[in-house]
Amino acid sequence: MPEVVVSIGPHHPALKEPVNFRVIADGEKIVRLELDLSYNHRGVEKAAEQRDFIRVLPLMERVCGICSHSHSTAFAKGIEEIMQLEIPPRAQYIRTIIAELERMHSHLLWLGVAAHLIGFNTLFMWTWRDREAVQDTLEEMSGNRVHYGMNEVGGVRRDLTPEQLNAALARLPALEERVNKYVVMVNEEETMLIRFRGVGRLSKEEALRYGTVGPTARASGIDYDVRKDDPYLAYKDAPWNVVTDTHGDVYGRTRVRVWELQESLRIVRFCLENLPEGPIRVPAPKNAPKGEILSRYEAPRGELAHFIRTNGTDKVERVDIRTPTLANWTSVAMCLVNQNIADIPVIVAAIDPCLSCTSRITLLDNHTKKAGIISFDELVRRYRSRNPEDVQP
Amino acid sequence: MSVLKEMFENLLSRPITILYPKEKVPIPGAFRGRVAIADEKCIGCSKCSLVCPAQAVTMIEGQREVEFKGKSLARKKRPQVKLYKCIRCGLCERHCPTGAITLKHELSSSGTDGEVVVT
Amino acid sequence: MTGPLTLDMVAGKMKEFGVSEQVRNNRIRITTTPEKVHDTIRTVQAMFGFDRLITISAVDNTMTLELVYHLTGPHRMVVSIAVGLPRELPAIATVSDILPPAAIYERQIHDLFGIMFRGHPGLARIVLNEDWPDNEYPLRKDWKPNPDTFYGGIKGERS
Amino acid sequence: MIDPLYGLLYIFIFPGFLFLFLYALFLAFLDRRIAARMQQRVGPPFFQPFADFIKMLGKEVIDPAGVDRAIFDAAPLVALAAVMTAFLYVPVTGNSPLAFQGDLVVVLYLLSLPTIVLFLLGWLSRNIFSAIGGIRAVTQLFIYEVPFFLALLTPALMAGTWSISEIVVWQQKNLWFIFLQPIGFIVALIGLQAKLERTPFDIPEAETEIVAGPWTELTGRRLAIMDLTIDISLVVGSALVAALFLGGPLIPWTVTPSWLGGVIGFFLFLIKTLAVLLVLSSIKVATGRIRIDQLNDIGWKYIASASIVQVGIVLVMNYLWVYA
Repeated sequence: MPEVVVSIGPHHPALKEPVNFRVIADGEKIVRLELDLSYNHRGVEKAAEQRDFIRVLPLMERVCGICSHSHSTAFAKGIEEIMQLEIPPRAQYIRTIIAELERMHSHLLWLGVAAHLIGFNTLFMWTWRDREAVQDTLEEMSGNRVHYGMNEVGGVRRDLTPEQLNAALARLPALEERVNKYVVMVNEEETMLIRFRGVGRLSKEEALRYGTVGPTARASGIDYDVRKDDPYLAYKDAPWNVVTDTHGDVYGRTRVRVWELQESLRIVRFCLENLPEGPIRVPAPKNAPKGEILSRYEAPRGELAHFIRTNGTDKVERVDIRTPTLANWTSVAMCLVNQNIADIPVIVAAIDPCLSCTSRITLLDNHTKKAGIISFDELVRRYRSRNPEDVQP
Repeated sequence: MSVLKEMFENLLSRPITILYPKEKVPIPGAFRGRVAIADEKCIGCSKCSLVCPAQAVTMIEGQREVEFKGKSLARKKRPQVKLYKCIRCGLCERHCPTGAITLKHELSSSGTDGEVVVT
Repeated sequence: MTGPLTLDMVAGKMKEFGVSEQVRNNRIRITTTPEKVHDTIRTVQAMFGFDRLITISAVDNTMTLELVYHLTGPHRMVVSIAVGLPRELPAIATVSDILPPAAIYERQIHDLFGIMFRGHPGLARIVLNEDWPDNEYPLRKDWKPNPDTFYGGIKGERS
Repeated sequence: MIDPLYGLLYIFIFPGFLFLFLYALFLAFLDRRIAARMQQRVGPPFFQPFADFIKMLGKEVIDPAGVDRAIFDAAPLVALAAVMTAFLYVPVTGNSPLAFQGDLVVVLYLLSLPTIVLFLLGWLSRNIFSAIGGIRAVTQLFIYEVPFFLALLTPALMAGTWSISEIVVWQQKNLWFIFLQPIGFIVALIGLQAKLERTPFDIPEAETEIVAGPWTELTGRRLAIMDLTIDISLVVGSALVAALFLGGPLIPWTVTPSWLGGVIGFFLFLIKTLAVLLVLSSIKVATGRIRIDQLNDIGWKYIASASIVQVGIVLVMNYLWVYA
C-alpha cells in the first residue's frame, strides 16, 4: 500500500489543542511525522514587561488554564526571592494546598482524557466526576474553579477559614477512596493495559537526552522533581515521596500520575491539618532591586522555569517562561516513529500537552523503515539532505 | 474487573448530574461575582484603575463630598467598570482603601454588549 | 544522587572559560564569551555531569543580547552559563548537537530575538506565524509594532 | 402459500418495517440510556434517537468535492434495505412465514452488507480519514466474520437445518443452544459487537484518531439512514442471537388459542433481545477500543480458534448423541 499523508489538526474534532501533525503512514504504521505547533502566540512575555508586579500576576495566571496557580506561584516566588522577602508560613502552606489540589485536578483530567483517547469513556466520565470534588474544594477556597487569584507578591490574597478547612478535610476521605480505586484500575484493567503497555517507550538514557521533565521523565526512572531537588513552599515539611516508574511507556506515565495523586492527597491532608497560624502576607515593596533569578516550580506537567530579570523598577525587564510541554515535545517527536496511527493521540497525550503556552517544530524524518528511534545526528543529516537551502553556513 | 462491579452499582443508583434549571449549586462564600461600587464610600483615589489588569476601570467625573476617617473631603472622580471587560480578579477590591469597590456574590449574566458599565 | 557541588570545585575547573560565582545556595553562574559556550557546556557536562538542559533564556538588556543556558544534573545544582551577544547581527554556535532539546529553545529565541544559531539543523519559524514579517523581532526592547506592517492573521480584522 | 394481505401486513407493519423502525430507535435509546446510567450520567430522553433521525433528515446534504453523488446517495439505502430484509426471516412472534431452507445464510450475508457499504462510502468520500476508516472496516470484517459465521452456523449443524425457524423449533423440542454451545454463544456476542462497530471494536470510526472514519463525510439524510441501518442491525443481530441460542419466541408447550401463543412469543422476543442488548451495552461500557493489530491477534488466535473448537465439539456431539 502506498504511503498516505494524514493531516491531523489544527482544526480537528479529535484534538483539543491547536497542533498539527502531518503523519506519513504506511498502512497503520507511522513512517514519518511532522509536528507543527502553536498557532496562538499571544505575546505574554512581552505584555509582562509592560505591567507592574500587581497587575502581572493575573496575566501569569492566564498563561495556562489548568496550571494557572503554577505560573503565578513561580513568578511570585521569583520576585519574592529577588526582593528577599520571607513569606509567612501560613501563606506557604496555603499556596501548597492550592498547588497540590491543582495537581490533583490536572492529573484526574489527564487520566480521563487518556481513557477517552483509547475509547474507554467510562473511566473518562468517572474521573471527571471525581475531579468535580477537587474543583469544588478549590472553588470554596478561592471562589474560582480555574483562575484562583490566590497569589500576590508577599503572600496570598485570601485566608482559609476553619469552615473551609473542615469542608476540605471532609471531602478528602471519599477522594482518597476513589484515587485508590483508580490505582487498582490503572494497574489491573486489561483494556487499559493492552493499549498503554509498550507504547511510546523512552529508555532512561533517551529520556535524559531529550530533556524530558515531570511525569514523563519520572516514568522512565529519572527522579527529577523540583519539589525535592530545590524545595520551595511547604514541601520540606510535608511527608511525601518522589514517584518513579521504570516502564517508560504510556503505562508508566499513567502509573506515575495515579501514584502522584496519592502523594498529593497526603500533602494536602498534611497541610490542612498542620496549617500554621499567623499572617498570610507581608507587605511587599513597590520596586524590586536589580537582579535575576531562575524560578523553578514543579507544575502538574513537569518542571516549569521562569527566568526573571529585574532592573530596579516596578516592572520586570524580562520574564522567560519555559513550559513543561515545550521541554517534552522533542521526546514525543522521537518516540512516535514506528508506532501505530492509532497510538498517536495516546502518545501525544501522555505528556499532557498544554499548547496554550508553546511552540512550533518540524522535527522528524524517517525514510527508512528500520525499527527504533533515529539518532539526532541522523536527523540533522537527513534534514540537510532534504532542505539544503535551509542550512545555515 | 473492578469496572464491572462499579458499573452495575451505578446502574442501580441515581445519576450524579445536577439538573441545572431544577437544581442549583450554592454559590461558594469566596465567590467573586459582579463588581459593585458603593458611591458614598469612594474617595476617588483611582487606585482601582491603576491596579486593574484588564484596564476595565476608568475614572470619570463625579464630584461629591465623602466622609473618610471622620473627615469630610471633596472628591473629583469616581470609577466606572466595564462589566464585560472585568476578569473578576478582585485586585480593585484588595487595593481599595475604603472598601468602596467590591465583588458581590451574585452571578453576572453574559451579554453581547461590550459597553455595559457599572458605576 | 551524588554529593552537592561547591563553588570551589566548579570555579577551579572552569577558570579558563570565565568567571564563576555562587548566586544562591544551589545556583552557580558562569559568565563566558560566545566563542567558548560550546566548550563550556561540553566541559560541565563531562566533568560535573550537568546532563539536562532546563532552558535557554534570552534577555535584551538594551546594550547586548544575553543568552543564559541553565543546566542541571544528578547533584541537583543548577549552573547558568551566560554570554552577551552584540545587537547587530547576533550569532552563536548551536548547542543542539550536544543537547538535543536545545533545538526547540534556539528556534524560539531565533524567532523572538533574531539570534542566529550557526549549525542549527533547521531554524524555521516556531512561535510566530508564517506571515510574520522578516527582520522584526518582537521581544527586543526597541521593537514597536508598525501600524503599516501586516503582522499576519486576516487583513483588516485586527483591533 | 401465505395470504397476500397477511404477507403485506407482516412485511410492512408488524413485525415488519414499521415495528422494526420503532423498535430499533427504542433499542438505540435503551443502549444509550444504560451506558449513561452505568457512567452515572443522566442519558437521553426516550425520543432522542427519533428526534435525531428526524433532525438529520432535514439537514442539508453536503457533497464532498469530486464524489459520485448517485452512488453516495444509493449506498446507505442499499445497506438499510439489506438489514430490513434480513429482519423478515428472523422469528418474532412465532415462526416467520417467509422462512425457507437456507434463510440463515441469507440473513448472515445481508448483515454483512452494511460493512461493505461503509467501506464503499469511505473509499468514495475522497477523504483520508474515511479511506483509512473504510480499510479498517474491511480489515475488521475479515477478522470477525469467520468466527461469527462459524458460531452462528453451529446451531444449524446440530439442528440439521439451515432455516432459523426450524432451529428455533428444534430448541423448543430439545434444549436451548446457549447451554449446548456456550462457547459459540460468547463468540457470537463478540462477533455481533464487532459487526455493529461498538467499543471495543469501534476501530473503523475511532473518534480520537480518524474523526469518524467512513462516517466523516456523511451528512443529512445519508447520515440518518446509515445511523438507522446500524440501529436496525442491532435489532436484527440481537434477535438472531436470541433465536439461535436463546430459543427464540417459542415456548416448550403449546398454548390455546394460537394468538395467545403469538403474544407470549412476542414478549419472549422482547425480553430476550433486551437481555442481549444489556450484555452488549455492558461490554461497550466496560472496555476501551483496541488497536486493529491487536484485534487481528486476538481475533485469529483466540476467537477464531474458539469457534473452530466449538464446531469440533458439535460434530462430536452430533456423532455421539444427537444422531446416534
